[in-house]
Amino acid sequence: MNTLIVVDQPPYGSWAGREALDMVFSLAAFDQPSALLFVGPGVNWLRSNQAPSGINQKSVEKNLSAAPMFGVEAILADRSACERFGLTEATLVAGVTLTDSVPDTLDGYRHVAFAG
Amino acid sequence: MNTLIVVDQPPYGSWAGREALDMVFSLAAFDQPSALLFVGPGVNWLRSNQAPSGINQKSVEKNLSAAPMFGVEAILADRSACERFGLTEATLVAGVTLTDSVPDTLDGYRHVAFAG
Amino acid sequence: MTEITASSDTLHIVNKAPDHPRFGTFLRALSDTDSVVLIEDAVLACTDPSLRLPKSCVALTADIDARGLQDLQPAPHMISYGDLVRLTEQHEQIISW
Amino acid sequence: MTEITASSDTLHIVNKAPDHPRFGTFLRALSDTDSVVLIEDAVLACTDPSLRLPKSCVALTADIDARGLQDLQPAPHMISYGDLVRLTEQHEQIISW
Amino acid sequence: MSKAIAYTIVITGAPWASQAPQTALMFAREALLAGHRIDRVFLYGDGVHLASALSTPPSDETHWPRAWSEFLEQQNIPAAACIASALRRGVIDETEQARYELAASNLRAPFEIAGLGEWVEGNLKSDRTLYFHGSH
Amino acid sequence: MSKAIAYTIVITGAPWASQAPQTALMFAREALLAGHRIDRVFLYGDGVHLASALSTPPSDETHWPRAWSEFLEQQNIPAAACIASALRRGVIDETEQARYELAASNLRAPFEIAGLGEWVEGNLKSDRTLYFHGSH
Repeated sequence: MNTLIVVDQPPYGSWAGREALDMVFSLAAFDQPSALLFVGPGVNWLRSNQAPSGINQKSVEKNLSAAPMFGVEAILADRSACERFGLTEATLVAGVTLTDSVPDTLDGYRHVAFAG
Repeated sequence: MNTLIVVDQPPYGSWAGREALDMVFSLAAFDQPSALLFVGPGVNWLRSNQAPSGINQKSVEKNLSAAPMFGVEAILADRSACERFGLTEATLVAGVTLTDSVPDTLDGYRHVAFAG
Repeated sequence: MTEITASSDTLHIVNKAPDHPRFGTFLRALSDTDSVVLIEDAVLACTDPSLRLPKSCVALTADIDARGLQDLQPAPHMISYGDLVRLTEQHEQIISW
Repeated sequence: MTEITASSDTLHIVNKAPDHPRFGTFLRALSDTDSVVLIEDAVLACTDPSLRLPKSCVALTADIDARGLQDLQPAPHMISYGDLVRLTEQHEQIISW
Repeated sequence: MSKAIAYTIVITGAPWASQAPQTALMFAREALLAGHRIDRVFLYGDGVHLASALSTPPSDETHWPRAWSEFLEQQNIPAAACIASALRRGVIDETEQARYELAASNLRAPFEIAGLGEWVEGNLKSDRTLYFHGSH
Repeated sequence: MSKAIAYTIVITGAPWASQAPQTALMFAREALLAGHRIDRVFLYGDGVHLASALSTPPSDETHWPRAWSEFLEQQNIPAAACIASALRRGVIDETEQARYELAASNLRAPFEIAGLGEWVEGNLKSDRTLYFHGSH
């Protein structure tokens, strides 16, 4: 039963993205096939060189890079949203697969959920 | 020191509009000049015939109609937002003044605040 | 509401106001044959005929009434909470936006 | 940041992401001579040159860095929390969006 | 009627900040009336505030935490608040109170504190997992 | 430096749902460093969760309620949570615990419970009222 967790909130301003990550790691821990999809301003989670020490938060870059190792099958991102926020191959974290069709991506999963 | 409290959240889905009303009533209770401005989906607070018993909430229509009596100086609404949500003279609650320029309206107040 | 036949298409349950960014994401994710239920703030979408909502789109009566949209023209198709349960029976894939 | 002269214009402090409806309301409420500080999620507006932000618009360094926008071109004008305090000294009317 | 269906219900919106607990309760009542089963209710993110034992709305407003508690107890439905969400947001049971040496606990019965594993198990066991989010 | 300014700070965003308590604290510290005064801090709406005595984030995360408490106590700044917002959301002091016969209280010192009149007074007394909202 494959599950897609969708993140559409930008990083640091709210906790929704972190809580989405916890969901997908939890699925992976119980050996459930799962993937992450970043859309809208949510794609900003995927920018490299995040340095949140000035706002006293932890970066999620490390957690994201560990996702494949923990069994998360894919980190997907909406290409048009990446373009809108100026995210290029040079500024995206490693391991992200861009999708050209959000509807097609959603169709590939039995469960689709947001963290909030 | 006149204060404008702005409501941009639609009714019933969140508490922000009710908490904005509490703010303006509180100003009025302390004899501070104050007014309410509804913008964006917030204008939907101003539709007549709200019947929220089916969602177990109380209507704010009565509170709004009592606002002038309590000393709230004006209930303002962005005309373009009203048009967008299909609010006409026939469906607006009584006592609303439409504004054609939100910037001009904001300029008229020393304090401008949202409830959240 | 009349009887609904079983469907392998997606049921979208939308609770965000039409100007919320997630409402836009929902619209882009919609396929022609999907079913849509507007609940909570999303029923305000019924006031805007320019939104490209499918003809089969329905809205929760309790949320329509709460917001004073009972007499809207054209009238939205309205359903009860019980009808919403029946729609979730009929759809295996459900997305809550 | 260089010294700011006293101003009777409005200081807008914006913390919403650029696709948040309130960001649009803020843009419509903006007068030519107003000052703007982008904080929190609003610093993402610096990635979109098509947004009509005034030239004097500044962004909080800590929020820019957190989101990995240090090397953005064109580089936004950046300020510290201390600079933000100075801006609030200089403006009597402040709107937090 | 079609065959009975088992639901897991996830609530991520807080009372008095969203309509999620209200819509979810209306849905849950109708689901049982239609002959279906609710395997469990899981509170996540801001939704954990629904499990506060200290919420005290004005007496003329619906008391959503109490209404949910009564429904869960009457129907004997297990309900849990996610431990990570709940600890951050100050929703604490007696075990966590002892562990972290806090001055009080405030979890409303019959809600329990549990990990995301409860949610994963719900996804696997139930025919449908339904989410009720905040409006933001 | 220009003349000292007195601020009222209003926080409407909750910790772990928004950045508002963090930005507000950074601002408040810098304002004092610049020689200004903070007359009071007022928590409104979801912002009242900042006054929870039971918030327990992981030990490697900033504890915003504790950081705010320590700052307020060190600087002797009065701070209040709006009574209507706080009661609905389950943030309760001992007085309200007794009045409503609740099992516990969970208000973190030095926060107090007060009416919106505190906010109105802040507007009148301070040179500036600054709002720190949630991101939603």
